[in-house]
Amino acid sequence: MLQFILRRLLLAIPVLFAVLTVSFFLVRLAPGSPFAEERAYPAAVIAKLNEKYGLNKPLPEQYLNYMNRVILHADLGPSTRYPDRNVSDVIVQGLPNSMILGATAYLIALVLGMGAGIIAALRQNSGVDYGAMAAAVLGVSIPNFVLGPLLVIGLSLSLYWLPPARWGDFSHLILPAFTLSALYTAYIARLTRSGLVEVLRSDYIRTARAKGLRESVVLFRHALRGSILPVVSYSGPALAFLLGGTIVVEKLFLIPGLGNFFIEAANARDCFIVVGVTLVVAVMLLVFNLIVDIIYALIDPRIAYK
Amino acid sequence: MQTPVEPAIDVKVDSFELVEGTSLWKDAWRRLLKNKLAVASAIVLSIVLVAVIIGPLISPYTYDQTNPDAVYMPPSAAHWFGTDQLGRDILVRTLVGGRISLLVGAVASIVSLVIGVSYGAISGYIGGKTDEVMMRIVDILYSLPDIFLIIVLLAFFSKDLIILFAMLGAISWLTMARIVRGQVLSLKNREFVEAARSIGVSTPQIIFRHLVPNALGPVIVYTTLTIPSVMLTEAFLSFLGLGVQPPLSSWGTLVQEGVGAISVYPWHLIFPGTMMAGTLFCLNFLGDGLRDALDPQSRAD
Amino acid sequence: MTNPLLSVRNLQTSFYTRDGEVKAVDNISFDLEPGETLGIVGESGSGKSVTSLSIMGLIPTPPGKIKGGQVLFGGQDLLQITDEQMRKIRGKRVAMIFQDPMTSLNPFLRISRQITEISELHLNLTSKQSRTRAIEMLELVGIPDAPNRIDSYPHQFSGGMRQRVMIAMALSCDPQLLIADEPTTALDVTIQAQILELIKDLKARLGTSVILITHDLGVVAGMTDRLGVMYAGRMIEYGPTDTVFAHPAHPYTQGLLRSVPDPYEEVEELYQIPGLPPDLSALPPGCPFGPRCPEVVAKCQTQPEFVSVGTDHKSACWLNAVSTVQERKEIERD
Amino acid sequence: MNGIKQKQDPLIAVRDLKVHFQTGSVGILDKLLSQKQAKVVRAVDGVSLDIAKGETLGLVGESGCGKSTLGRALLQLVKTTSGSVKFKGTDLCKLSTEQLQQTRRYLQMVFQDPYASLNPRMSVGSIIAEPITIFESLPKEQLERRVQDLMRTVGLNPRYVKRYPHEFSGGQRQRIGIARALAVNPEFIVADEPIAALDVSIQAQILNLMSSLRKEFGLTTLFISHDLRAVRHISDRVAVMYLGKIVEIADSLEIYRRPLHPYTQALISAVPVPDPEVEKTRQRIVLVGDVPSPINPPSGCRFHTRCAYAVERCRQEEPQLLDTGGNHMAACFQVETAEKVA
Amino acid sequence: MTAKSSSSLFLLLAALAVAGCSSDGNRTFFGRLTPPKESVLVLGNAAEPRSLDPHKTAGVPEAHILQELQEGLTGYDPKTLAPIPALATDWQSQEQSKVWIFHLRKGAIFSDGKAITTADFLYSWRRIIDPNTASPYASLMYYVKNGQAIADGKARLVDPATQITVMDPEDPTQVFLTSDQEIAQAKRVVQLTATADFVAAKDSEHLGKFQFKDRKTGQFLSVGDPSKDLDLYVAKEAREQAAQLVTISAGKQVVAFKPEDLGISAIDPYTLRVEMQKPTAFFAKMTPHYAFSIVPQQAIEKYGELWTKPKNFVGCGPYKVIEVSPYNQVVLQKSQTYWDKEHVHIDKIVMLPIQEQSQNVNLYRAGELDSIYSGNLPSALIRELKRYKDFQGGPQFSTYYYSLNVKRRPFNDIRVRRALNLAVDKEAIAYKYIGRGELPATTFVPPGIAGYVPPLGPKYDPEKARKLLSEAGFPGGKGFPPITIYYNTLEAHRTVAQAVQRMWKEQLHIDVELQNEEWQTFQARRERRDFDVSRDAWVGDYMDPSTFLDLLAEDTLNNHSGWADPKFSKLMSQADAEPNEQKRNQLLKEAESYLIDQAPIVPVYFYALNYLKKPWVKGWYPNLLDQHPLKGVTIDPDWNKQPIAAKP
Repeated sequence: MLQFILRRLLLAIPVLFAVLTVSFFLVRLAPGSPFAEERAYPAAVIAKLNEKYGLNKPLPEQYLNYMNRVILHADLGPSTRYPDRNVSDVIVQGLPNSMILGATAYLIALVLGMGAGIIAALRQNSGVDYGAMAAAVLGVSIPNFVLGPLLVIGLSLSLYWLPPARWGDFSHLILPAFTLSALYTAYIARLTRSGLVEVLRSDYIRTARAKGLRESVVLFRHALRGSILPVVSYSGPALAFLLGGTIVVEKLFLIPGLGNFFIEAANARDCFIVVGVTLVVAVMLLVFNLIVDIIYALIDPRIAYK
Repeated sequence: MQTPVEPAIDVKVDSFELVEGTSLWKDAWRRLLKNKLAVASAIVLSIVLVAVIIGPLISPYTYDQTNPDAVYMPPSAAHWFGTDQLGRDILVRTLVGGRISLLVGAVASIVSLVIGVSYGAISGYIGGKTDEVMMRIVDILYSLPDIFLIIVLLAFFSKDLIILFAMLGAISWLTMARIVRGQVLSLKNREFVEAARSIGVSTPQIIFRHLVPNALGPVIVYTTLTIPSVMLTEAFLSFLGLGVQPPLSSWGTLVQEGVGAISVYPWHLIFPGTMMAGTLFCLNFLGDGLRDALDPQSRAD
Repeated sequence: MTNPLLSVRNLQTSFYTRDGEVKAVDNISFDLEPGETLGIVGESGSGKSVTSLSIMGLIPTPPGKIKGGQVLFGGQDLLQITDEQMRKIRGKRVAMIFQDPMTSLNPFLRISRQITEISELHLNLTSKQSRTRAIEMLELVGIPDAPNRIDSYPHQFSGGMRQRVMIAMALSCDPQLLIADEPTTALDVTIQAQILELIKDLKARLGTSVILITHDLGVVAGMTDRLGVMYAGRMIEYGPTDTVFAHPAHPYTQGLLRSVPDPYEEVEELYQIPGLPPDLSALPPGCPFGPRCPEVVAKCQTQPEFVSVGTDHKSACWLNAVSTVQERKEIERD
Repeated sequence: MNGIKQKQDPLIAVRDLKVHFQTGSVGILDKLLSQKQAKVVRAVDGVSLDIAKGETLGLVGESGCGKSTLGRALLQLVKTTSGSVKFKGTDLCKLSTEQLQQTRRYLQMVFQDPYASLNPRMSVGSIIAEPITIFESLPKEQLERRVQDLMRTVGLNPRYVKRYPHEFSGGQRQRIGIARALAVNPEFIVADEPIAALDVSIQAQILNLMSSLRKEFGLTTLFISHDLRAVRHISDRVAVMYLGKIVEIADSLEIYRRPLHPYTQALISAVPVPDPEVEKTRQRIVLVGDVPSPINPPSGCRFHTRCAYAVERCRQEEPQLLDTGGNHMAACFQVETAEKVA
Repeated sequence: MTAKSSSSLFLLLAALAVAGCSSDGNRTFFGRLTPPKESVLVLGNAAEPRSLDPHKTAGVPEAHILQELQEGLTGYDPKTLAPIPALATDWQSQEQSKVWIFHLRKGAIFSDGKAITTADFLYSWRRIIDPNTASPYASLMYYVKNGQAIADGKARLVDPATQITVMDPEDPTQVFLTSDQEIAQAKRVVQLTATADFVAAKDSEHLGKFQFKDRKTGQFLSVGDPSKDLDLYVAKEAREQAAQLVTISAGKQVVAFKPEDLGISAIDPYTLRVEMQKPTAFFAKMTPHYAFSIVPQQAIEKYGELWTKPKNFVGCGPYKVIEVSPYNQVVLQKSQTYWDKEHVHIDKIVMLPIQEQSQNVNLYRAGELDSIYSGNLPSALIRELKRYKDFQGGPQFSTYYYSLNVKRRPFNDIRVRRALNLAVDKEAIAYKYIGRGELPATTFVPPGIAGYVPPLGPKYDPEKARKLLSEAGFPGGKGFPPITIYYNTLEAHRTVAQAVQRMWKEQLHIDVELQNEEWQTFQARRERRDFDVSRDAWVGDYMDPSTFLDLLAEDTLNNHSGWADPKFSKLMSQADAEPNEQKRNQLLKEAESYLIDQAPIVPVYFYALNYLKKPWVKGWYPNLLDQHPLKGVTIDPDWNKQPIAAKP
């Protein structure tokens, strides 16, 4: 197992390297300058700024310098837009918030989605099943930039139960987490349902029933493990995207997360931030996929990583 | 006592009329027709399709016809869906928006289909190191943020609508490729593929004649799910201001415009929103129906 | 005659599919005495597995439904009792092992967990006691090094070993009846021999009654006291094993026995039953075997009765009812 | 009869054929991380045999013994590790891809699972026509007639040429598979467990079909099965395989009447006989344990771990396949000594 | 979530959405009315502040924060925006506004206790003009002598023997501005002239420019610098100028302008003398701008870029920063060292970087915001919000216009430009479509400057527009090339663009496409001048027409239309030199009138203030620059117990 993890981590290096390279060139080749402003800077100022951030050099040299800095000095570079910030600051400030939001949303999605999926699977083809699955489809059909404002209007502006935006205490977490979780709840519900339906049809569940076990034992001890495997594998990328900052919800609820940092950086061609945040997302993707594989192995003893 | 070769089909018919077989596709079609929800969804979708094609032609308004004296009018006999901030008819804008959104869905899913299916099938069938490298590339692309790719791609290429749509497809083929690869991996060891190899069928023929048609079930289902997701991505791009250009509208742009003023001019959101959500709803149900129809084991009962 | 342990009377189980009702089990009856082994033989789709699942109350509902009949077990009709009562019988008094030991064991749980949960449930043993019992059981079914291997997962066992585990599980509460549904079909010949010997041995030691379901006439030949042959959801022949093999009454049974190649004799051509097994959703009227029967007569258009053809030997064929040429001509004319 | 066959050049001549698979690719990374070696599955580990023209050779053994791999190796559907497979004197292992492609028309295969071996999206007609279109360019009409003829030959009603595999039963599908194999008039057919997945009442139909086709077309066949009775019935000679090696090979009646290798004896003894009288009286040889893994096959005689007669020599040395006369070969020291004594 | 609960929730929301607004009943105030318990004011600021260094940023949201953190010579009067004493107690102009003298307040200190003297102004003003600082607002310092030369990195030629400047870039008699690099280039030009022909460039991108072509080889030669512009000389005179430069520079020293050359000096620690580049009558009006405020030299030298972090921060304004939480909030706390702290009433200010305009309304309605700066309300809601007492309107010193690219056909034709201008119904846009209180604009400079009477602009006249267009050769729009309006992504821009598109289409029958782009791409396009019509806007920096008109005086980067007219430039420099306020205004009016007539731009509307303010916020007045110095603002918890006569 340890070797497997080590192997995966080593394999991640070229992927991350490629992500860095591709995103660096993309952001540097994209039209627009990091220093374009409503009131244009004089050419001399632009030249100074380019020099300051090393952007006046030929692109390959910029790239080599950047990689040099990242690899040898573990320095992801400065922000070209915020003179007193660098990429590490941005990640340190934004990532925890995004992770709190994403983790909450994921937990909501997991609890609601699996709950709905289990109930739907147990009452297959009943009204409850159809209802839950219709709700799941609704969750997939409503864009979160519509769902968010609707929740805000209902729960914060008419009932004044929850704050409509901002970040701080737990009350600020609820609406955005729910908005964010809708899509994932829907997917998890569908995955759980179809997984469980399939497992409930399997031979070993018949064996468990033939033993005279209670339905609850059949469900929780025997059926659930196998049926959550699709949820587990879905959770890898889902968690990476949820925890890596979600642009729409962070914008909608004024949450100081990585998504907000990222979209502004992308728009402002704040190149090092864009590359840095992309790297974070890529790392999360790799890490969560690895974790998922490990959990997979823990759930399914047939998978032995050597 | 018995002939060594007994006709196995004991239907004694003298005439030699060919019996038309029912291919799995026809079979699936028959099963689909039995699925009420899917059929209802298909009917609603066809109505929507006809409406968006014909509606704007017979409407008394055009989608870009402004009227300073009819700004933000609630629904009325003159404007069934009300008007927007420029006094334009929301009904005709919703229909025109439907054209765009459905077109986005169609073009993008075709692009993602073509790229994803070929890529996945090739990667899965060839396997080994090639597969490893091809999938690593998918991993890398997977970790690059979509919006950023779109901004860059839009900047490099022209802003033609079709190109934008194609681009949406070009960024959503990754999952398709993975699905097809998975299918191909499980199919390529099936005996009929081995049989094809044993009779000397060439590799491209095996991929596109034997493997791809058999992987099409999940592919079609995933495509019906790609369409909504692409439509939502287009809406998201509109949210960022990168979608279709006004005065043309898409459901995404209309919903996005509408949601800002929901508390004052609810019709601006409710009508296009319902159209959009309803269409996505139907597409999802149709996708589910297709999945059940194409994979009878999944819901045999 | 003693009271039979199990008495199935006119059992009818149907599945409702899109193509209509499928009578998977159509009006079958048989008895099983304590300590006896009953073989049920039939091809795929003949309803033999549905019969056993109906007895166990494990028919998935919907689409399946037990439409009628009685399953008297120790005098109690299993079709009339509550789910909770049934649950207490399953695994404790009636146990079952299935065809495919690969898929019938939960791949996610350790063997220990899967065995101990039965004795914990039905015998109210503590976890320690039930573990001891589980090890005993595993040793009983011939799993070497049982105390160490008990905590393995199913995939760490070979097919034959898994089937042994299934048997150990099934027998851990000393059930009165063991239903073995194709227990050796998925196994290799040498392993099949091991498992059959094991079942034989355990039965002799524990006195359990056994229903052995299989498609292989060879398997039942040495294992069973009585034999039922099923075809298209119906029992078409039933009797003491020796009798059925020696004097098969039904043309289908006759055909099956004849179509097995004899290893010691060189024949140019095997006997073959013509045609295909019937589609249960579109059964021909009358005798379901009619279309394939070499001796089919006009009377076969109506369904033959299940009649006695000898001591304890029944068969469902019009030909069995005739003894004279005259009678035979009559049914041919019909 | 046997004598004549031996004088002829065999149609298929296999010499010391080995097919090894690597399980789990081992890359540079793994080598760095651990000194582990890739595990080698010795599926076929040194097999030599001849198949004469027109002969049917039966190949029996339990699952995992390598019999299917051997069959596929003869058709070059798996990569052979070493050794040679000569078809009419040409070593198939040395052919280029194109040459092999051309040779395929003479070498065909019938598969085990009639449900999995037909492309469910193709009609019966196109399935049967596919090999023909690869090797010949026939006008449409002729092609159709050919397909219909083939269907008739295997006992299928040609009216159903446009039907799809799922509309047929298992036995019928197996007929389709046979028709496909026959389509290009092959000289050699490998039938890999063609009856294993069929209903009991259908197995006899297919066996009869195959033996009649063989007569009609003069086919040479390798008939692979785990069902000793069926194999014996259809074959001229029978080879018994255990863990990648052939342990005994003899004429089909001979092998049942006088099995020499303890494994063959056990195999025959394990087959249940549908006769209660026999079953009740006979003493079964029940082998202990399972078939060992082909990844680390036992030393010496591979059967020694389960053999009741194993002696120390069996653990050390590997017995060679030895002719005991009358075309009966076995690889067992006991046989060897018995022969010597005799 | 089950189907039932989710769909009923959905219905509930839809119902609430409609009902939400009318729940207030009497329609006096909007949303929750609970004054803050503590002395904390929460403000909706439009964006994440880029920097708290006044020399590093030019944004409006930053301005709202910066003006509270650092002080300059003067401050804004909260109502009239007139300069009022801050660190300077009084000031005078001399030599017809060529020189300004400021007397500093004695006793003012930084938050770390250091006394404020003229040295701080010398340091700060030199810092902002230093190209190494790269300050976006350096341009405001161009009015001060040598400002632009320093910022542009220019140099002068000095005779090493006499130390006399022989060539000064600011001397109008000299054609050539110099630097080391330019001299090297000039030398190369002279050298090339001997061996190469000077031929017109072929490729379309450099039409009208010339290139050296080697007489022998026929190759195009580089002047020496790889950047392409230097390969191509605008005109033949360049060669003569180069020769002249080579001659003059022989034996001379090239001395670069340094920040120390900025025209400011300390007469004594409390008297500052500022020498202007040219007479600048309105200089005092500019000084409240935060670009002229001082920065703490001691902190900057100690912490570098990081001096703006709250833990390192040193300021001299009424507030100091105690928390910067990106995309979350900036928290200011009353400074105990501020000279006028008695007039600072609120202990804490929380600024929220709210980019989504609807969040402003939501948070305000939920009672989480006390006031919002102008221009941050979603236009779709303004009609509705106007009905509440919270809504504040009024004119703003800012113009919304479209730039026409005069370097492109057909906009090089004045008749086309005029026609396009006349065919835009500005009243419909301002009153009907936007409707936030904007005033239709027919001229460029927004109304409201004391003493300046803008000229009358042309009225909406589609008839005349069609006539002009057909005179220009496009009768009924026939033959008019398809054109594209570019705008950056924002709802209001989209609305205006669609309205204008429709008007041009309807009235002139010309094909107009719309293209929105995200900001950076859009800005890059405008600077490349790669557009036909581009959305544009300008916010005045100080209360003088020149803050608008200067924009078009020369072909600079901010002059997007590319319109450079000698007559206009001349009128502008005349006005600059005119000390008499009235005569100066007259000249400016003449210039604006000419500008409007030439129509390089299509003015659309003058922005209007639109914001929400809770009734307990006092001392916050609407004004043209949307400047609200927080000194003097109070929170009145008993606002509803008093008669609302105090309402502005």
